[in-house]
Amino acid sequence: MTALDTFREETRAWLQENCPESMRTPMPEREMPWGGRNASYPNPDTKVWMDRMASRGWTAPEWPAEYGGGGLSKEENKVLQQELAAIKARPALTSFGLWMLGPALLEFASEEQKQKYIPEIIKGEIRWCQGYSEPGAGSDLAGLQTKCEDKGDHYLVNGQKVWTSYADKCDMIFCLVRTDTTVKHDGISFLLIDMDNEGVEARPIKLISGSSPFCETFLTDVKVPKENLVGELNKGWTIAKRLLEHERSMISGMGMGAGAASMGGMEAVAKENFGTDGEKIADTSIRQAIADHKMDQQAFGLTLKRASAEAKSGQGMGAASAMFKYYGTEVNKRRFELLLDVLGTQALGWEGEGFDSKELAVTRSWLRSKGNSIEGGTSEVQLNVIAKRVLGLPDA
Amino acid sequence: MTALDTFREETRAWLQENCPESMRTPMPEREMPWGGRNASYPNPDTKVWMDRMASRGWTAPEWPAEYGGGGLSKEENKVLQQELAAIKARPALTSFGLWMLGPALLEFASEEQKQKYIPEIIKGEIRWCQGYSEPGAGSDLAGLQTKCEDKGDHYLVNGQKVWTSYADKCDMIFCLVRTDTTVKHDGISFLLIDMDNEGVEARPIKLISGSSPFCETFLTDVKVPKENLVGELNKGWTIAKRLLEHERSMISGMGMGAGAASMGGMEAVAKENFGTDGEKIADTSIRQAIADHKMDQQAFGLTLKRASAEAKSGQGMGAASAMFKYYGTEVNKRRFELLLDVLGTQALGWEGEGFDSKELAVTRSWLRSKGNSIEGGTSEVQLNVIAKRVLGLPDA
Amino acid sequence: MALVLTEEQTMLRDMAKDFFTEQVPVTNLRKLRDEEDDLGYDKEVWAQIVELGFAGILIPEEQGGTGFGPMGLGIVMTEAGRTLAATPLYSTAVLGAGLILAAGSEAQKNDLLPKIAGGELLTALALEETNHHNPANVAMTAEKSGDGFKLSGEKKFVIDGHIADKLIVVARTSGAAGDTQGLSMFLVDADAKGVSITRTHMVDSRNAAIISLDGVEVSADDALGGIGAAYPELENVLDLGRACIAAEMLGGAEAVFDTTLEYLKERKQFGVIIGTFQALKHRAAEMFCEVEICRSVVLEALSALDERRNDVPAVTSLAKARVGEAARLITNEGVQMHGGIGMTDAVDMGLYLKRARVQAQMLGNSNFHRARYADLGGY
Amino acid sequence: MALVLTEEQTMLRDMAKDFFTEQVPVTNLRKLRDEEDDLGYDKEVWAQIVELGFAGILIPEEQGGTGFGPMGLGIVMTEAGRTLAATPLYSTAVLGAGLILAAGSEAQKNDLLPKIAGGELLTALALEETNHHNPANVAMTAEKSGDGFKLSGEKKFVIDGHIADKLIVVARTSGAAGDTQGLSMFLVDADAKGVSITRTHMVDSRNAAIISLDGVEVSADDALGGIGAAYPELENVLDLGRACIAAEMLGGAEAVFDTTLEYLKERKQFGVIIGTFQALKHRAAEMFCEVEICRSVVLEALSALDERRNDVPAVTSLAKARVGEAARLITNEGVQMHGGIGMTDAVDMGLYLKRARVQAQMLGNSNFHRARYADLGGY
Repeated sequence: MTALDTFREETRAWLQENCPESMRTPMPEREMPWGGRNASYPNPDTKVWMDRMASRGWTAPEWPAEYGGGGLSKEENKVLQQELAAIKARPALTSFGLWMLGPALLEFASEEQKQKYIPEIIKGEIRWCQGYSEPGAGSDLAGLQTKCEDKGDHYLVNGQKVWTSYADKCDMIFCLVRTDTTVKHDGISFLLIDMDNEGVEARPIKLISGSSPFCETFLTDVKVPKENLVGELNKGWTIAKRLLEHERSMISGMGMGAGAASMGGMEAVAKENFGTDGEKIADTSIRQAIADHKMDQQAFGLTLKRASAEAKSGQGMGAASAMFKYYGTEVNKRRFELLLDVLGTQALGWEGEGFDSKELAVTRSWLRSKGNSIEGGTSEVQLNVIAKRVLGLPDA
Repeated sequence: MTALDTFREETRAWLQENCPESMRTPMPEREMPWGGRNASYPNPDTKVWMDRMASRGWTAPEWPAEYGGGGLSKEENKVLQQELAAIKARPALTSFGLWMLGPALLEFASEEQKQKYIPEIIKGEIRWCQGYSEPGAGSDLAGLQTKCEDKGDHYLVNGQKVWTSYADKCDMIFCLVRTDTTVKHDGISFLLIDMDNEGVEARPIKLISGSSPFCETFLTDVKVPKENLVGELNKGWTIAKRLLEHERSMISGMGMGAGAASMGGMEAVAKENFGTDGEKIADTSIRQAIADHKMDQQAFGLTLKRASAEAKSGQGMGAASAMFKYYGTEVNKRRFELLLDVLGTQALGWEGEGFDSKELAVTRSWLRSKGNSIEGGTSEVQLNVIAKRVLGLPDA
Repeated sequence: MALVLTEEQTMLRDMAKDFFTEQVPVTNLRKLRDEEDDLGYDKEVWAQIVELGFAGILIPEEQGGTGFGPMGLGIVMTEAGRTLAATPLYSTAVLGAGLILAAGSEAQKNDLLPKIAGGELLTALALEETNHHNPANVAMTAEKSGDGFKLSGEKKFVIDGHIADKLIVVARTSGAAGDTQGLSMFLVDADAKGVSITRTHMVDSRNAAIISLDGVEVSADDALGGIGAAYPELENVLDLGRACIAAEMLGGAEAVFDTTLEYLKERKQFGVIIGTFQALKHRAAEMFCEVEICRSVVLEALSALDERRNDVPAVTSLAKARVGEAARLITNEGVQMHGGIGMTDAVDMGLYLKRARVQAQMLGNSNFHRARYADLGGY
Repeated sequence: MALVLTEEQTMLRDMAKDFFTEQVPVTNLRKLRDEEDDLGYDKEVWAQIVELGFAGILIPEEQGGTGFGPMGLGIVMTEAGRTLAATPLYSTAVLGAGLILAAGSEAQKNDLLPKIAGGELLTALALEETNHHNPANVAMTAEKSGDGFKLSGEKKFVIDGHIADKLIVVARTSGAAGDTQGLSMFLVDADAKGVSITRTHMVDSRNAAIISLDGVEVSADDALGGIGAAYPELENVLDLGRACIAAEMLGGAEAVFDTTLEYLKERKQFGVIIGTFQALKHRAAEMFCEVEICRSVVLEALSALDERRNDVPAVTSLAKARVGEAARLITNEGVQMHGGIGMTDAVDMGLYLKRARVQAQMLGNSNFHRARYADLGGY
């Protein structure tokens, strides 16, 4: 029996004993384990499960044990994930600290900062949000203007962030701020700010699809201790770039499966709405449009698979993330437009009577899909990236 | 009876007497009355008709009588055209001299030049071609490099023109040449060159659709008399702009009716290829694609009509020619792609057995249609023009 | 063919534009929505519309209207569309007045048309029974009962159904769903016994209703037009409705295009105005072409209706389908080109996007009208 | 699933790429065309192809082939497509070898496959009878006559029909045009009595033939596969053919894309490289995405064939339709982005454009395959 087999047996046994039964059921959104100072636990098992996993560092299995991480090897982590999947365990902790900030701190932060923040993240004690975009800095993120002045014993921050997810529920924010106004990329720093500070205010943003986790975050004369700077002064862009790559790959995979799935697929919806001719959807042009779209989806899925196979074999498709972000979000938007055509007036409800929850979800998802080609780098930016980095087309 | 009525009666009588019977029949391409020094007349009536009409100046009805033109008013010319149409008379003279050069000479040339060239054009004695584009100057026409040096008693011209229609059959060419290399638009002059000169060579261009009237024209140490300069030195761009507007409006109307017309229309072709379900084309998706396309065509036709109605009522659509050039040529290209789908393999012949002449014409026209969105200003240039002149979007 | 407005029509347009811009801007719709207004329209605004003569714009002067005809009505709808004005114009001034004019008896005309023109009567057409427009696909029954009829069945997507005083109900006196024969129209009071009305909240913050009729009794006098023979007149008025929705959609598309163009000239990224980016320029130029094309087809459809031409069905299908697709493109581009703020509810792009999709489905989407256009073309 | 080439396959690709680039560049096709070559292919080149083992690439080693399977064949077709190589690969190495392998008796295999691999035998599939691909739509009759059959009818669009030594004729032994039952395949010598072959000159400067059979006598031994039961095996091999044409189209699209991209980096107008214009950049980026998508679907179709998976029909339809549309876009953009010179015969863009449209029609265009994909999806 190999060491890995032993690890698997021990893990299985531990999970069997420690994962509460209710944590092996599908997770409603309100039970998501975001953690944080003000976390509430509608299901107390959520907290139990989080604490038990955190105690072994398994909320961050591959992070170093010295900061409270699991210290597992890649192989061991794979085993852990397989065993978690086998019992359909919910995630013990969902957190921007785990996904985004932690890896950045491990790479760029000082020893003191790591000792302070990493364990908190692993235990889910602090809920983090990210403050990048600004009203005037969307696609051109590096054009950000949130001013950070050196006041001797502290920094003074003034400005506004947008698209800060869950800012109204978070304890701290990791931010890009401008520390030098005479240069662009080289005048940006990476700063950690406590949301309880005076002068920090988060307001939820309503989207065209309804309420959203996004906020506007206003920073007015916010005093920040100087030890909250991560990395060197004016070198924040390096950290930002690392984090953005990660974000882009998260979005391109987003929502690809949603839509008519809950209704048995677009084909089934079309059969119901247009009738059938034998097995076929009676309206041939709708049928062809659906086939055309499903081809795009299958082709895109195959391309994702191919990219991953190529990455494994070391061939690499090159700047593939821009292509996937672009193509994936555009296909997704087309899918919802088509679904609207198929569902007819039943896809046009907003709330209340006359529409079932699946239909209302389609409407909202259709509207939300419009944002996919904007957030995480617009389609236009992705095309620019492909043209420049992949195709080598020159700048003007 | 008004003067115009009298004119109509006289005209009708004169045409009745002077238009040869064979000139009232449809004109085969080889009998087109291009005129010129080396013209041949497979049908001798062509020459008779040309000479008779020229003798009255009616090959150029509205041009001043002092240069041999008809000297007619707009209203009289309208009457003349109606009477010509009534007897289905062929044009007496087809000529770039009439369409393009003549109006430019009347506006920009010296009195001597007018007296020399205008009568020749009206009589069809000289066949003209136009030399604008160069291999390196397509969309950027003003980037032309054909060098014209002042050698004291003559100009010396060196360079190459492309897309000179019928250059291999013409007597003279009107050309844009570079007379100042230190500036762009203000270094261009408008020059008339005899094709019989030493150093002038025209080679026909074969297109993807087969042979074409276009030529490459090489100018090598060509000596040109100084009196052949039209307008001021370095002011040729003004003349060129006037001529180009005219060319653009000619192309956007081009070939819109062609395609499946000879086969009874695309619908009839589709019925033949896909069968019918009652009156309907049996393949619904082809049917919808055809309807979609015919809607585009009808909508475009209505927009042309509206523009002309607005122009008459003085409202004006503004820079409309760019829109029509763009939209018209793109619709035309889509139409041929659709027609190929409908005709299947019968639209894929090149020559010889297995395809009838109508089918072969579709194939060639499909290929030729690809050039419509390039010649006379590419689609990209038209979009630039709309963005700048109509929408007022700023330059970078 | 009148592809250019007359002087009188131009004046009407300017008047309508001023009115909607100043009195019924988009904030009016936002207010109705955010205050969860029970009616979904503003009685004040409607009174002003009546005052301006727009409620009776189709109705001859002798019956209290202004008699501007379909072109005049379309002009007003375009301007209403520019500001997303939520009014009963479509349900009452277009469909209600249109159907009574087309099919009503003299008595019905003399009774009802002055009330519509005077703002005393709101109507709603209860036609659709499935998710997709199909005017012959009516299963609601009108059973002979004494001298009158008993109506039973369910209607959906009845625009302004919950505010109408009178419903115009399409029901079947014979035949089966799908037949064009056997359809009849009845005027039914909204508060008649057996009528139950459920307001639905649509994505465009406008409203529609589900209406069920359970043995509702109507007299023979309540029939609008001949029994069993409603289809031809209904179709004619539906074409009027289609042209008017196309006109309204055009107004929305124009507003989105104008706003987006302004934004392209204003918004800076990477230190430059984003309108200098050639890719956006070309897309803006393409939208411009689409708007121009849409103007032509809408004018043509309205002219055809004005002139009672034979090609009314074909050109209204052309207008509805062509503008529907253009509005889809333009509203999508409007959101995308505005970037992140285009996704927020604070900016109007989303409101136009939502309205455009509802308009696209009203009285037949592009797919329906492409098929109809082909049918009418004999292929 | 093998979406990445193995080392062996990569070597094969490199070998094929070198061969076609160096020995069969586009000038080879131009020469055949301009010299109005009677055969329409170059015997020298074919000899080299045979030498390299490509003619027998599907054929097992024991029968003289190289046994690389569908993936290997597709790889070679892609490279052939890049240079528009006019060879009998498709008619003989794909369809001929494929059909004999799938349906042939041991005797037929042992007789014919070594000849194909050895370059001694060219074949052509005589299937189509109408303007649009439809493998069941066969009216040609095969009437029982003694121990054999008599074939009568007309075939069109028979690729390489006039150079083939043996025709594989699909004829009907029972049923009516449209039935999948009752189809049979026969091996017919091109010079058999009653066969008349008319070469047609296609827009892509390749050739096809119209072939009429007037009571052509064949023996029972000439049947390829079971009498009346040819359809399933035929369809399997047609899927191989579809995947291989998709692969060839992909090669052409890649070549056009590469050439156009180079041109964008080179060509100057208005004093700048036109590849700096953002609108062209975005369109180039979109083409790049299309090429990548096409690579995936072609690899998937070939893998499915290699692995004899159940989803072969669906993924070959996916590949044929998806690459067909991408090739249409890319060849159109190739001409447009080259501007005027793209329209001249002197530049290769037009040759790729023409070839792409012929490939699009071979064994079913996008419309056909979208419908088939939907059928297979059960909707």
